[in-house]
Amino acid sequence: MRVPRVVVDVVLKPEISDPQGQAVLGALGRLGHGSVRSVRQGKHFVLEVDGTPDRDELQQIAETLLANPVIEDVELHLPGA
Amino acid sequence: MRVPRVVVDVVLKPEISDPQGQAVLGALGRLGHGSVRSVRQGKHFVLEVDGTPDRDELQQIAETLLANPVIEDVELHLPGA
Amino acid sequence: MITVDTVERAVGTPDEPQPYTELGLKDDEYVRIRDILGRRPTTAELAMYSVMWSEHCSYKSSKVHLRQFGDLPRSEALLVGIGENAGVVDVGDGYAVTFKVESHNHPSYVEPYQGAATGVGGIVRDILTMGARPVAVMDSLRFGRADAPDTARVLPGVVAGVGGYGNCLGLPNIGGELSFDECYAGNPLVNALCVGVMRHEDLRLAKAEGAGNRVVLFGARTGGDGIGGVSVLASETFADAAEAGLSPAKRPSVQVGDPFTEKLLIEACLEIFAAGLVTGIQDLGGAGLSCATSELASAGTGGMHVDLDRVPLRDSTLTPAEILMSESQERMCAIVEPGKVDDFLAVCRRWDVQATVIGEVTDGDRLTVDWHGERIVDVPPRTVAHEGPVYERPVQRPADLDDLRADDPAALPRPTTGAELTAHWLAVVSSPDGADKTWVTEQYDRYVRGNTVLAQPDDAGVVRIDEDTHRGIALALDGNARYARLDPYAGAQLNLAEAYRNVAVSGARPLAVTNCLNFGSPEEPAVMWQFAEAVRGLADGCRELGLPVTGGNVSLYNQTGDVAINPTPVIGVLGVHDDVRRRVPSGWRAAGETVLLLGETRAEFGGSAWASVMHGHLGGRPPAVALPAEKALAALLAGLVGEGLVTSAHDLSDGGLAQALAESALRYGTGAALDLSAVAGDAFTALFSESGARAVVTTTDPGSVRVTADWAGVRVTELGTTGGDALRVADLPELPLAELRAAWTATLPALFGSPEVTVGSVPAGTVPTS
Amino acid sequence: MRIGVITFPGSLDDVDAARAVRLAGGEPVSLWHADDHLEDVDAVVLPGGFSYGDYLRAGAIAARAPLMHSVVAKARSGLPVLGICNGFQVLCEAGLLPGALTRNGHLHFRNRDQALRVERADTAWTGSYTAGQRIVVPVKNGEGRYVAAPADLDRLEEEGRVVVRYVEGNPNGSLRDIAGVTSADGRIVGLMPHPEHAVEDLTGPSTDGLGFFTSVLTAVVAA
Ligand SMILES: Nc1ncnc2c1ncn2[C@@H]1O[C@H](COP(=O)(O)OP(=O)(O)O)[C@@H](O)[C@H]1O
Ligand SMILES: [Mg+2]
Repeated sequence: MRVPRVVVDVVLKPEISDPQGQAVLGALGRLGHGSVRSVRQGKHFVLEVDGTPDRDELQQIAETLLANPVIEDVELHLPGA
Repeated sequence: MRVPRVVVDVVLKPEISDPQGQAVLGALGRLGHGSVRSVRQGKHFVLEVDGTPDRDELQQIAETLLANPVIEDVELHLPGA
Repeated sequence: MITVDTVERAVGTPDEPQPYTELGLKDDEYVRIRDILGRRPTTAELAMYSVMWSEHCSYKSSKVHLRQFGDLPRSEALLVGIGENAGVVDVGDGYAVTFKVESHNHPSYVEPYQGAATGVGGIVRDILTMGARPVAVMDSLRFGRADAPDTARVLPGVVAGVGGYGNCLGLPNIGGELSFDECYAGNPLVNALCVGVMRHEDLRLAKAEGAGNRVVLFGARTGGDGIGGVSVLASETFADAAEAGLSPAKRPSVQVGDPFTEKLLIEACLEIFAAGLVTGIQDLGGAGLSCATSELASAGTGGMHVDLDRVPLRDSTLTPAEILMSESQERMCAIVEPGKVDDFLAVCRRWDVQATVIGEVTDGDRLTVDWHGERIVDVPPRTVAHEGPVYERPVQRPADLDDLRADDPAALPRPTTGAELTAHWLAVVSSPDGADKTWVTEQYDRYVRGNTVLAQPDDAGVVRIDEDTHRGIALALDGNARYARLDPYAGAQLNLAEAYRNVAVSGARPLAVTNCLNFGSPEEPAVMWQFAEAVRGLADGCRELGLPVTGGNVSLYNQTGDVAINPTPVIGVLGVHDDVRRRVPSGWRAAGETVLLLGETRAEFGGSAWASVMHGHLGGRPPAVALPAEKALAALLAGLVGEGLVTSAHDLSDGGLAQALAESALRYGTGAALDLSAVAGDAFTALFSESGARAVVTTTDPGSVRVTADWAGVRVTELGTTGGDALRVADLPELPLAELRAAWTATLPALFGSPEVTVGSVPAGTVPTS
Repeated sequence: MRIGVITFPGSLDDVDAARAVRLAGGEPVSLWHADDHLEDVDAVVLPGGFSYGDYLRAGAIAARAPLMHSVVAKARSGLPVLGICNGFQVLCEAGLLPGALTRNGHLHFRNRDQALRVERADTAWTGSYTAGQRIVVPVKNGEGRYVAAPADLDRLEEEGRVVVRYVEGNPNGSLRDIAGVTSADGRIVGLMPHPEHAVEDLTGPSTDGLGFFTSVLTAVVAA
């Protein structure tokens, strides 16, 4: 049986500055990839869950543990959703 | 006009150990979220590109700059794909 | 459509209601602004006045007290005193040193990693602004109870933030403090110090002179950072924008640090200084552009014009008022002669630092700001920067002080048997305040730049500043808040004395003082009394020790609910080493050396570590302040170290002799056989009293040390001889170093050891990790 | 003997590396990442630090700097190159050395005085040591955990390309306690510990690190 995989992407809130993304953008420019206009860098979590994933529980995990709600937003991707 | 957004997820190859994911898993266990069986942590990039994204160029960016092929795999998500 | 509130509009709409209360201005302050301008302020002007007249920027409650520092006798070493970004002292051979400590308490509670990181970033820019190369940092940290869940949230993030930023800048961390007390539960203290070195001729001041000179903004782009609290302005100005379907981004109250950009800023600035390309320079810290432009103009000839549209933005929805208030990090503002602008910009390009001419110095005495060709600010800059409100706040001795002082620790049960004494010894040494701090310090780079001669766990940080002459500096940072709670006047002096002593035991000559005064609400007369007493104590203490106060920082409103923190004056002392090769460490290296205690031991337990650890007790009187004795001890130590008569020296402070002996033995794993009976009438007093003006030294020539000490009028008590792998104290069970070390090192890892605790407190965007 | 020390944006221990070269008797030459061509130098040191903030991956962006093209080309034909900490990360990212440096197992930056065993005393950078010698130099990193696929690790061991190994405790979880590795020809060496911080009694835990910088002077003469 396949174990359900839940993906959580954590991204900086749009108003928060992102030095990491800036550094990548700068490198892309120097390497000749001028068509990339902006880069934001976040975290990507892949969780394997026993049984049927419980959306509320996962949402809570994502918002309280995986992300820092002061500066980050989360996107939860449940399997088959 | 909306600028096309390209998402690149970078994940550690399965054989590379992931202390960050382990740490999250440990914390989840202690907080009573026993149903989560494994956690892997990767990076999530959101790129805004001028014009139509060029898949080959983006694939190259993803594989040679955003990820280190020695330890990481990439997943490229083009808009509308 | 965005309605911009221009000067013209302000003149035409004198009665338009303005949200000044929400911005923290009092009725009379608002009236004063109207009087100064002869009309109502524009929204942008209101923004500027409100941030610049805040407690944080204007020192309106503390100013009347801080004047005492300026009244201290002028020291020969002092090149620049209070009032500039940081004070500057002459350390000899044409070198000048600038140093300052600053708080970032509240931001570190909200977002520990970023709050602490940007605290380091801010103080480093202050030092850079003086023309100096920053060469080291220190941090003084205070948290709630060590075992409180919230401390487990805040502390790891703060430590990672201090380390993350400082390490990435390439500044060695050479010391600091870590302590815990319930009173900091909702209000941790994060104070960061930076020290910089320059040649005398490199000194730069923050002023704008020479009409026609350009105003250059350089470094990071401006975003909405740090203005979350004043979103009232955004909503106001954007009423129309919202109708038009443009929604302004939410304004974050948290600032995110970018140490990489700051490192580039440092290198670019130093190159710019070396090439003589600036006439004045100012960092952007609290109050951002409002502060930098008004301070530069006010300190100079007075006139400046800025075209705000030229400011490079990260967020195009920012309103002019927000741009003026933004606290985006890693930015600087320079005054550059027109003929040097190209060279200036070229240096910035080389370092990948964005730089933009945003205005110029003008004749006259107005600071004017335009936005899309319309005038939105027209003010006398002095009224914004230097002539803000000043309050003489009421002071009142805290009602509970007499009871607190009457609650003397003499009444507490004491250990009597040897076994009990050893048990208390272990307990004090392994308490969170006494325990090994490696858990924290190993997250900091202490080696970078290759000039660190001493760092934690030694008493002072020592940095070489010249590889040929071996000239160097020593720094210590101390702030015992228990003493200050019992007596803020004496407490400030005791902290001063401790930092002074710490610098002296390294062999350095103490030269100058900085301070960060962390207190509760100034609107509370009892807190204001504590503040006034501490400042008076510090000023009197500095006068007695002959040291200038070169600068510092005041942090008020540190409280949880309506309970203020213990008054916490953190004092930094800078000393100079003519030859750092003579420094001595705090630990014992070799067997067979004589262990001596310098100074008098009296039965003093008020505010002691023993009372706190063993009884959770705070009461009585702090140890007597003995500044003449401190002076004599420091002079003696300088002499002993200079002549190579001692092989180690360690000062006594919290935890008294018990703590000092344990630390000296554990440093290099050398034990000792000791008899403490000549120290005091009883072993308890010998071990746990916290009398000041004391140090433990080791020597191979006790006779000469005795003679020198007698001559200096410092009492010498022989304690025994180094050697072996245990502390063997007469009448006490032997304390094997292995057991002592196990207890001492286990505490912090047991509390914070699991790496999981940092997950979630380290944000995605900003984790430099290598 | 001219030893180049490259400064990337965010390099921090470049002054220290230059000092170590000088104390060893060499002439340090500062090199700038954005230059196209390597000056005439006899060897190159890539110093520690946080190039480009290490925001993407440690060393990733610096490895693509203009000057690195010429470093890679000359290294392939035998120019001695030493990468220290961030420099090691850059060399791995540039493909000059195998494996990768990842986030420390305990997730903290860690600075401590570290005991190492010199496994190979016949590379361009370790000739002044004897094989099996124990030395103490500082480590300080947050992404110092050396990883490679098991087969690659086996091959490195077989070929004797592990130059230094952590002893008396592994500070970051590096596989097989690997602290530094070398290229097949022994001319390129990368290590996480900082020998340039152990060159003076006054400022380091030992002077054990000086050997790296004296070694290359001999190696260049011999070559
Ligand atoms: N506790 C203090 N003791 C002495 N000087 C102080 C103290 N607090 C602030 N100052 C001085 O007041 C001036 C203004 O302080 P501050 O606004 O914090 O400076 P900046 O904005 O440059 O950091 C500085 O010169 C600072 O050194
Ligand atoms: Mg300043």
